[in-house]
Amino acid sequence: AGCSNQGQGPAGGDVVKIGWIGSLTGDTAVWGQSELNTLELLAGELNASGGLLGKKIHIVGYDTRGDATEAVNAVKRLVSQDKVVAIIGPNASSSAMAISGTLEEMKVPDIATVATNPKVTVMDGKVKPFNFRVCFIDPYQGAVAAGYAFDVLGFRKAAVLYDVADEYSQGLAEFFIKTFEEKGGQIVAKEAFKSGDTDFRPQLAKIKATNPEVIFMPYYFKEAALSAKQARDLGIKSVLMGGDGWPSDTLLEMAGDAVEGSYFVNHLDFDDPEVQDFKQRYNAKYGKMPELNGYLAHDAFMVLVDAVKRANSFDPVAIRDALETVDIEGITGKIKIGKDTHNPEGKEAAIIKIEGGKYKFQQKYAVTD
Amino acid sequence: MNWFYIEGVLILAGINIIAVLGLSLLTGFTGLFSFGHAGFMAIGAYSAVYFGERMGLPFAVSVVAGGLVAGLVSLFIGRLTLKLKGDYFCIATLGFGEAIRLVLDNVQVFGGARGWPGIPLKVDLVTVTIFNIVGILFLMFLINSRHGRSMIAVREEELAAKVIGIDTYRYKVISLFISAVYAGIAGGLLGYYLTFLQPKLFGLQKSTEYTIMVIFGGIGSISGSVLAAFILTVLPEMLRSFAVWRFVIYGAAVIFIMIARPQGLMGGKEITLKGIAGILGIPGRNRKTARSGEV
Amino acid sequence: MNQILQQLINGFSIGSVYALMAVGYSLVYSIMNFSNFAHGGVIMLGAYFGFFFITLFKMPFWVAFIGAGICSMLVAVLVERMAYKPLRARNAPFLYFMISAMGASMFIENFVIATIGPTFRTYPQIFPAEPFSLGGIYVGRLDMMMFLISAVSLIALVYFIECTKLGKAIQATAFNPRASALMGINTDSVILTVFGLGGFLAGIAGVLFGMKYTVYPQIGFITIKSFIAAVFGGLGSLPGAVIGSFILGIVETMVSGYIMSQYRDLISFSLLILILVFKPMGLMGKSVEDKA
Amino acid sequence: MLEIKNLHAYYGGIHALKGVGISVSEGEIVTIIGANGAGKSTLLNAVSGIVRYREGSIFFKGKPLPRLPHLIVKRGIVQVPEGRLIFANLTVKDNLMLGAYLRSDKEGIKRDLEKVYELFPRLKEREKQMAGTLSGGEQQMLAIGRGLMSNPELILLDEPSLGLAPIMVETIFRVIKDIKNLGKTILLVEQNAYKALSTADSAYMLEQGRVVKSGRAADLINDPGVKESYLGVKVNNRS
Amino acid sequence: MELLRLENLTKTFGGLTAVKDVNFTVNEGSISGLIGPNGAGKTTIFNLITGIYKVTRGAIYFQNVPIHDKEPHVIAGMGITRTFQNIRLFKNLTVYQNVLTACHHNADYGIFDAALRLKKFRRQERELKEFAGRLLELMELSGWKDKVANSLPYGLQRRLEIARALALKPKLLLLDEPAAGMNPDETRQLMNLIRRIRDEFGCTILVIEHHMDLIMGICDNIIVLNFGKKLAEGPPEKIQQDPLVIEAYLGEGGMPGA
Ligand SMILES: Nc1ncnc2c1ncn2[C@@H]1O[C@H](COP(=O)(O)OP(=O)(O)OP(=O)(O)O)[C@@H](O)[C@H]1O
Ligand SMILES: Nc1ncnc2c1ncn2[C@@H]1O[C@H](COP(=O)(O)OP(=O)(O)OP(=O)(O)O)[C@@H](O)[C@H]1O
Ligand SMILES: [Mg+2]
Ligand SMILES: [Mg+2]
Repeated sequence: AGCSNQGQGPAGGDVVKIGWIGSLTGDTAVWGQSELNTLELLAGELNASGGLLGKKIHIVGYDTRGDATEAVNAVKRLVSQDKVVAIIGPNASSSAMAISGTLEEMKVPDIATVATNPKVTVMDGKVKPFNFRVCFIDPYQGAVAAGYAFDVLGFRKAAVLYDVADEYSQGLAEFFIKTFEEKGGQIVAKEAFKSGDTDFRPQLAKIKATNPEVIFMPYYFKEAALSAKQARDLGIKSVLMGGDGWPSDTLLEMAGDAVEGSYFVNHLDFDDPEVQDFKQRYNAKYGKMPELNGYLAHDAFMVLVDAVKRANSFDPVAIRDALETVDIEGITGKIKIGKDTHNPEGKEAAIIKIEGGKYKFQQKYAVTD
Repeated sequence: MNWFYIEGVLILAGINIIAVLGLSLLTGFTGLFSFGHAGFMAIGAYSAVYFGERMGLPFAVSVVAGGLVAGLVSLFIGRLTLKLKGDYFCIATLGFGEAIRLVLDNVQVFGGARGWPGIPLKVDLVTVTIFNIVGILFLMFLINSRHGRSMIAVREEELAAKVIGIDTYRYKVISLFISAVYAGIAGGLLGYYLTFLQPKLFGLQKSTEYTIMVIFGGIGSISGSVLAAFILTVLPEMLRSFAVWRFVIYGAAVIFIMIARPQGLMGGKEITLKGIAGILGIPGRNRKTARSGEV
Repeated sequence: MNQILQQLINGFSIGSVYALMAVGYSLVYSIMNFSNFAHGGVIMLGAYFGFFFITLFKMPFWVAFIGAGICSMLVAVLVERMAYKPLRARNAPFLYFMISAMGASMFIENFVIATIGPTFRTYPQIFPAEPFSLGGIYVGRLDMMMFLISAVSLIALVYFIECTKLGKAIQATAFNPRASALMGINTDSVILTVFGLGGFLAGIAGVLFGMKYTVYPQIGFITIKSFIAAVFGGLGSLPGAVIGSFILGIVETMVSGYIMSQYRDLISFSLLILILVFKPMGLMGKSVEDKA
Repeated sequence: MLEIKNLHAYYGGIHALKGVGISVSEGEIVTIIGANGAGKSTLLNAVSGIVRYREGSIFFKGKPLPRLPHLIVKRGIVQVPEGRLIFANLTVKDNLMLGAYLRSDKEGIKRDLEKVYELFPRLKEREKQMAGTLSGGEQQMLAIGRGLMSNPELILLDEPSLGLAPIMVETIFRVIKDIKNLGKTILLVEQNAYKALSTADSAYMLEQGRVVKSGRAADLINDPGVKESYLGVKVNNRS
Repeated sequence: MELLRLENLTKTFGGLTAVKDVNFTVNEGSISGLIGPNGAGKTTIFNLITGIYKVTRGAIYFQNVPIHDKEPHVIAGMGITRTFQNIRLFKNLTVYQNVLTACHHNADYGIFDAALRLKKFRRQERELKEFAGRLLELMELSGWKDKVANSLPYGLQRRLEIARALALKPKLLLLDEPAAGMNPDETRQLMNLIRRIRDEFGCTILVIEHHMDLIMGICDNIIVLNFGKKLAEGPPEKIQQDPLVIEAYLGEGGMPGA
């Protein structure tokens, strides 16, 4: 039953639907809600300024609870019932991988926001025709963190604490260790916890005994804040380092001094004027700051708009073709989609340091290979 | 092209029905509570996909073999835990389910927590329907036999069951085994339908959802379990447009049905052909539904 | 040596968190004989109550603390009225209570997500953050408070249940409401008392938990650990629940600290099952032979 | 003292009491006899508030009786239920003390406890045993003792001799008379009709939810119909 | 012919000795009575014979095979079954289902016979159902066939328990106070029923009762327990006159009219 839509809204009228999936409930709801808010904000702005190819954009967002099974259902509904022309999201790699088959069957493109697992877009060396993304991938991020720690900060002894039940955390930990060891550094401890845990002192006490110079903590800000605080409580003085799960105002609020002097890898420089502009618009509408996912949803939307414009059509397959040649400047950096990877090629990471309770942009950093 | 979406939901409902059927035997008929069935599902799923994709067994064979692996594991688990009573058994299964997930999270050959993508899509509505029919018939026949009655006796009054010569332990083992096989098969089907596996899919939440379905449908009713699995799969889909309110409504609905119909949808009764005929006004026996075990 | 001591302290402090939650949970269990899965939800609400009382209404800490306890008590009572009482009226088996409790827990969690939102919230610093330090070993102030509060509430509860008339009435009601009514016990208000108490404990546990960690809609999930701890100790035994909590806390810590943190839960669960194999009713559970 | 009029009670579709009327005067022993399933227990349960009745009225000391069990106990009516319904998970002593739940006269409670122990020395021996592990007869003693502990004005006994050894049955009926001599009123349901009728002042015979005979116990005991169905044809040779 | 033999049977609960060095035998085809004051240990002996309690000391032989270390269901399989003093029916099942469940022993088809509805299954199942039906008729329960066990009057529940036990076609049937809650008329019917069961099923019966009419009326041999020990044994006439038994059990009033 693979009949695709021909760029017509349900009434054949002036509205074109764009789908979104992600978690509005469950333990990753914070990020999902931020994405949907962003898309609704952008769609509203676009509609106010005349819409896209003369049509109004309507965002249809469905909750997945972060569950891959639900994601498949949601996508099926989006493409067959709501007849969306393209889908943005999800943030979880698992969901993004689970929906590939459906996308291909229905020939509708998807632009993932923060799904960082390499296999989201490329499987067994073959690119998946309808999966795209705007974020860089786990190996890259892990390597950036390891490279920066080794080359720039000059650390030789690192410890890793990660969430064993979380795909993202496991991925980052793996690639950090790989790169760090390849460069000649030493991983003195590798400890794990499990999603939902709130106490990390046993692991930290063990890490403390190995005296690392840096502790890599590739997980989300809630756990990051808690573990940072507990690390300081145990008298650990090592530098802490994280990934793109860290950036959030909540981190600073929760962790306070504990994360002072820490570094993390980010998709963007928060001080960038364009970023500031978006932040303000978001805040004006929702009364709070966007989470990191908001910025990536923003760029996913930009990428989509660009593709539609260049395709000059709402035909999903035409959009897909145009997506393969996107090359724009997003707020998270330059996004040039690679034809063979469907990833934003050569997207630089931003290294941020926490100083004086603020995010301080250090430098753009890229590892070559 | 609504059908595409509906078909997807139906397939999922069918997969859930299989898992719930198994659990229904264990909880509904034998009276044992398990919060670890997602664990059996995970074992079934990973082994099925392993058999199918790494060892090249045909689809149906690998799914059934996956179910059997889950069953074998259940024999081991059962040996340790089936002597436990009530909530103690329940927590032991919970522990088991979580443990399975933890192991899978760590086993990198199967992709660890990052999952196993790229499984070919081999499940369609027809496959699921066939599995369902076989599953329902097997269970119905089993329940309406001396073995099924013995299981019900274990649920009702274990001591009395013993003195009328029922080897209660053995029936608990059998019941757990069969339910694990069902769960395993459901897992295999899920893997081949989602084309993706990840330990997170088989969390505690899934186990509890299935338990809710069994109770919701009514203890000791196969048709109730089927109906409940269907309704509770479809309900969240129908509520999809309520976004964040979806599971508020779902939770309220669960409470509501427990209060309004504490015996569950079917309350130990079964939908029978005779009963349907009665509703349609076709002459015959006047009873609308028949008690289970009486068919 | 230092490290072992530190780990032991860590274990105790994690154990007191579990214990604090387990006491309230186990109270309801020992009385009503079913796992009140809504307990986690009430704990979470307690954490929010305390948070809003302190940040929004600028209440002094102790006022907010007790206030959160009372509000949670009301919530627990409300849950009892809505989700359990109608079942009780029909003498439904415990399974139904459990499912109703799951529904309630789902409702509460998602209601909070839908209304307050999924964001994480942090209590302002109330007690000095620096832990006591004794020759390189660190003991958190909040940890000690939790330890004390769970100890005090345990003793008070055990006294209440074992030594007062109302306590006996509660046990009787749980065993057979109908026979209790024949003794002149107002079973309805007795059960409300139990849930009220459980709710109050959940509320203050929530505040402490929220202060120690953070507040978000899923924190109730951690009560699963106290459920496990209660089984460790023997269901229905309040001291068992507390002891089980400490054992679980220490085992988890020791496994993470000295064996392999990846398999922490695997090892604790295996230990649990091992204990149950030898002591099928947990460490302190009463085993009553089925008298025919 | 107790006035029951035209009582109708149902279990779902089963019409268990079909307009029963009974009156009990103060200081009397009134017995109700009837076959299995006649509705005797249902009647007692209706009085003590466990079974709801749809029609009819119950007056106690001239005032309508409340319908909630605990309020009824407050008014001074206690039931020793069929099947004992002891609290298996509590000790013997706890069970007895729960009988005195509504009382606060410490002295009186102590005195009554002594009295119960005197009546049933076995209970004193087993003070600390879990009630659930008592033998059947011991449980029955406990149930009766527990009822006595509430020091009621009207006591409803549902088959108190069930499962008791003959020698204990003697004791029980002696106790029933003793209770009466304390000025209490007793409504007694018994299968042991001969004993019941010889102990009671007046009697009612229930059949399928209806009162079919009533009168002075001494008269009923000689009634041929009663004799045939409830006293056994074989007249006892040793009594 | 001896069917059951207890040798120095002892059972303690913590410090309490409920049964102490009890010896007696039950002959095949007989109806034996087990009486004694409340708490004498009668039910405990049933629990020991049926394997529900583990024997502390001593031995139990059934057809000269030791059974005191066997599981309850194995013992039941050998042909011993019982009723309970506190009725333990499958409360939520119907009368018919209660009996049918207990019939399982008369069939031996396996799970796959059932799942595939093989011939063996169909034939045996038909036989089971016929047998259950006959049993209900014999016990005069046919009229209650589809009633839920829980809603039966007390007396009928007792009768149903007996019916359920008979479904096993037992060699030895243990009845624990079967006449409790019955009036004299019903008790008399029960006596006839017990005799008929012995004759028609050819089984041996051991009964605990406090209704002396019943015990004295149907028993060939009576064993009296007191404080866990055997106090007396013999035919009804002898027991009735035994001063020890009168003192400990029957009471001055002797046998009341029940
Ligand atoms: N819980 C119940 N549900 C349905 N029917 C019931 C219930 N309890 C009693 N009955 C029915 O109500 C009728 C009266 O029962 P009741 O228990 O009052 O009789 P009884 O005279 O006390 O008998 P017994 O001598 O056996 O104790 C019976 O037909 C019985 O089957
Ligand atoms: N599980 C147990 N734990 C402790 N004591 C027990 C247990 N079971 C029985 N007893 C005690 O053992 C003694 C014998 O009990 P049993 O039930 O055998 O008596 P019985 O002879 O059947 O009396 P009745 O005629 O009253 O039923 C009683 O005093 C009882 O309290
Ligand atoms: Mg009665
Ligand atoms: Mg007995």
